[in-house]
Amino acid sequence: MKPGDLAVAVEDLSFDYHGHQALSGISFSLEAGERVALVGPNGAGKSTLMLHLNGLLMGSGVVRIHGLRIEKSSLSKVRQQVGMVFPDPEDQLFMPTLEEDAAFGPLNMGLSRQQATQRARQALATMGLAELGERSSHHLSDGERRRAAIATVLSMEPKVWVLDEPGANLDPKGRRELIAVLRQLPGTVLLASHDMDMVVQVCKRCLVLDGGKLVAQGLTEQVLADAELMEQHGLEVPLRLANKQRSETC
Amino acid sequence: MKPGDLAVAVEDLSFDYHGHQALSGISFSLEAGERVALVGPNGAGKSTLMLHLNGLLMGSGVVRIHGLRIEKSSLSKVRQQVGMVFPDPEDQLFMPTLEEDAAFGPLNMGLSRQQATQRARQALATMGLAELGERSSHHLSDGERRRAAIATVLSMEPKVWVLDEPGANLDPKGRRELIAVLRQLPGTVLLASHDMDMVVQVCKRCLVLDGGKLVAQGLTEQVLADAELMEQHGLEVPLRLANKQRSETC
Amino acid sequence: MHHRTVEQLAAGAGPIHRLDPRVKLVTVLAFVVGVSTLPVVPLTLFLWPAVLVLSALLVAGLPFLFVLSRSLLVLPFVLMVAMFLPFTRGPTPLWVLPGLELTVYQEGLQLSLAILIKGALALLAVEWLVFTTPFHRLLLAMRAFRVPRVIVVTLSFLFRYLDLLADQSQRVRRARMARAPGGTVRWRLRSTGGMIGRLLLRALDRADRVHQAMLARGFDGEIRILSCLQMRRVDVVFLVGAGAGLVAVPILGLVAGGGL
Amino acid sequence: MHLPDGILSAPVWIGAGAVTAGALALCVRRASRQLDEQRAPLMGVLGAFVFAAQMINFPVPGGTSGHLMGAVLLAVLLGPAAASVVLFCVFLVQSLLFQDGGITALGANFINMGLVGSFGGWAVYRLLAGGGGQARRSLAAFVAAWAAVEVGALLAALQLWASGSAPLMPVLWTMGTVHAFIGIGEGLITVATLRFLSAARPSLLESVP
Repeated sequence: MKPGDLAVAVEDLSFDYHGHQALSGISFSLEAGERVALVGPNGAGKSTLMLHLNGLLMGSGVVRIHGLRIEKSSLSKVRQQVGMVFPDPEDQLFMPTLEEDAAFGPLNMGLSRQQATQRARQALATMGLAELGERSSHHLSDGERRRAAIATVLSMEPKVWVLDEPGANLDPKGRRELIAVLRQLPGTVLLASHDMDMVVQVCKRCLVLDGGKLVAQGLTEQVLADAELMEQHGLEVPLRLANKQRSETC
Repeated sequence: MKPGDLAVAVEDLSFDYHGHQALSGISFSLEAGERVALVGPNGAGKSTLMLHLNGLLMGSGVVRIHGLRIEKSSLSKVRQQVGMVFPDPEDQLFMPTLEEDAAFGPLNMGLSRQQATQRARQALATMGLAELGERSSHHLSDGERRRAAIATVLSMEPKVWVLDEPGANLDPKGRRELIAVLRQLPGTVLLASHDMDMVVQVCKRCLVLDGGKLVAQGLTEQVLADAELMEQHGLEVPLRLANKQRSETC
Repeated sequence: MHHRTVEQLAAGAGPIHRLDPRVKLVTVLAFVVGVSTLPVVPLTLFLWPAVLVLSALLVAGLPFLFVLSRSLLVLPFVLMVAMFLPFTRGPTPLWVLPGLELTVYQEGLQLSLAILIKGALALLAVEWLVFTTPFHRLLLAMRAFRVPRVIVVTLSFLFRYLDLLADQSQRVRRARMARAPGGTVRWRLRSTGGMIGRLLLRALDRADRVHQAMLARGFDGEIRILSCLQMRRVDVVFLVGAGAGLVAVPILGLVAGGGL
Repeated sequence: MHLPDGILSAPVWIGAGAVTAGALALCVRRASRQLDEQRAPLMGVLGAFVFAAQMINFPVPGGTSGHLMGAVLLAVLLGPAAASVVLFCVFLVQSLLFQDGGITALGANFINMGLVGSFGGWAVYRLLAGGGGQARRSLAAFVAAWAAVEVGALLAALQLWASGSAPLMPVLWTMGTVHAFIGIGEGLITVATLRFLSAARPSLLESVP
């Protein structure tokens, strides 16, 4: 397969953080349109890996986004293609109003004010926040804030989505809404989450990271159902899969 | 039953927050040694209710801890008996080292330095942090930090534990360890959590709060299995219970 | 916190709320400068500015009593500083406090009253401004007036993260209170240092994460925004009207100062 | 101790305003160079931190309760120029949104509580701390923070006197005494915070520009 067919291609990526080997020899790829999960215990290096996918960190090795190699000169192009959603939405909503937040990316991409406004409004509307454009983020509920953070990226119309723990601190309703949103994101998706049941519902394929190394990958239903593997890496078999096995044996 | 037999007795508690009725007419009680969950959507008033249980907030109505009514004059006694664990462990760890953090409560209770140090070390050891007493909480993993926050309360040997979302942001392993810790806490426990499966594993009884009102209470397995009730209050039937029903029908 | 009330009021949609923030900012600055430079006597000089600011507050539809009560904030300071004046600035004695051998002088009393009135009027004008203008609109006005970008950007982030950090601070204080029914001074100090220190570390981490989130969306050092200000006819009309009203303030001052 | 509008005479507040404008222009240029635009959020978030830190009270010997003003702390962390810019923004927000301090008095307030603390306090700290150990640095921080508060208060007193709003000796004496106590609180909190930081993240205090 030509590398151009891949949305994300990571080859032998290593990263050293203050003398600590945070990532070592990571290689994997995502096909365009795939939805893939990244799981692993805290401190496994998931966030570090994700920051490499739009050049916020740069280690040794090669990362390509739709064939374009990430390096200093390609950064601004890469960042138009890769949308990052961070664990704490408050970090991502830094402008005075939601509409300004959602327009921040488009304006940096060089769109005109008018185009940016349109993109921002559309993204907010898609996330069910059409009425709240003039609000500041601290008047939102946790679930709204989470969707607003996604809208700020959606407005850039990225081809690749990288989401780091987007489900943290949501109540069951907010979590359900988020899962519905994640299942409908356009493009390629890489999702890091501790919520194994969310992973099962959103991602077909799954990468397991531990100690900075890729220790397993494969179909979510198979990888996460492997009780021994999960135990070994401080994870757990999601109840949804445990159920299934039980129903099958019963 | 005499009120003295109850660990926590709340009678007709209401609280008005800037003209918004945050709690209205709440009454319930916990028997000594009980483990009870408090569930409800974000904004239901769970945290507000919990802050009333050691007098950090005071609304109208009566709250008694082991028969002692919470009022200005009884605050210091109440706070020795009621241990609070807050959602963000960072809020709770503010001393330069973990050992000092764990000794903070005991010293404030008037124990000697020697006694306080002993209590602190014991609490850290119980939480599996014996080796880390000299560290600052900044250098801990999320799971360790969570257990450290619990150790700072454990060292006060409270009779009643009030825990607000202690499972937020933990990875599956940290979550499992936390569940084990929660099941072994000495004394009476009130646990607020969005993690319905954690609730099922820790608490026999359960209170449902929504819009500042107590809308249901009863055995966890019954209350949380009530799909209609859960739906109505933005919650969801935990998979563990859904399983059970399925196995029963199958 | 108080600034949440400010924000709520500022989010209103009355005619004054909709005025161009540049017009409001200039008007208030001119008013405050004018009032601060008015001479002290006669006190009747302050009648006209008082009428101006009170009617502006009425037109804006702000909760009158709340606004007035906020303006009493000047009292403690002025009382503390200006309490000496009536007894020390002469020469015209008004009366002698019986039993204390203290003479109250007319000039001193007038001066302290004038200070009080000036402070209160300026406060009312500032309240009118911030209670009818969302903070980010004020920042747009500052941008338009070429306030250095570092300052505008700093103000913007300051306001954005004020609540968040204030909430954090409140939660830390609560967590301490929950475990600290008593405590020695030394102990309290050590914990205060820890609380503030940790708050600072968290703020620094927050700044790093926000910066990353900005970079991820293509930030290149320039903050681009959608909003732009446009003068409408009503803004010009207001500016002219307010200007005419304000010109009267220094003229009155000159007239009185020159003894005409 | 934020001076309100109306208490300073025109020559005094205009003079102070001019000094502020000049100093600020230099600080802005230096701060923009030091913390290039790439770190735009840092100064704003630290400004918010000053508000949050001021909510944490500490009882001062003498009956009042002090809170951190933070000028010396910020200057030690960011360098005096960037600290001054942050403090100016803090005072501006305090006078606009909290009606604490006047608009015409902004210049005087910034000099008394911002410039004196960030440049003066920082210089005192540097001078006394030298390359010394923990104890010496703590002493230096205490003296710097105390002196910043005291000198700022005396300056305010002089401005009031020059404005004809207060007689010289009583106002010097009152402001001086009250702030000698407040300064103790400021000094103690500054030291306690720096000690915590040097334990928790020593790299912070080594990289001072």
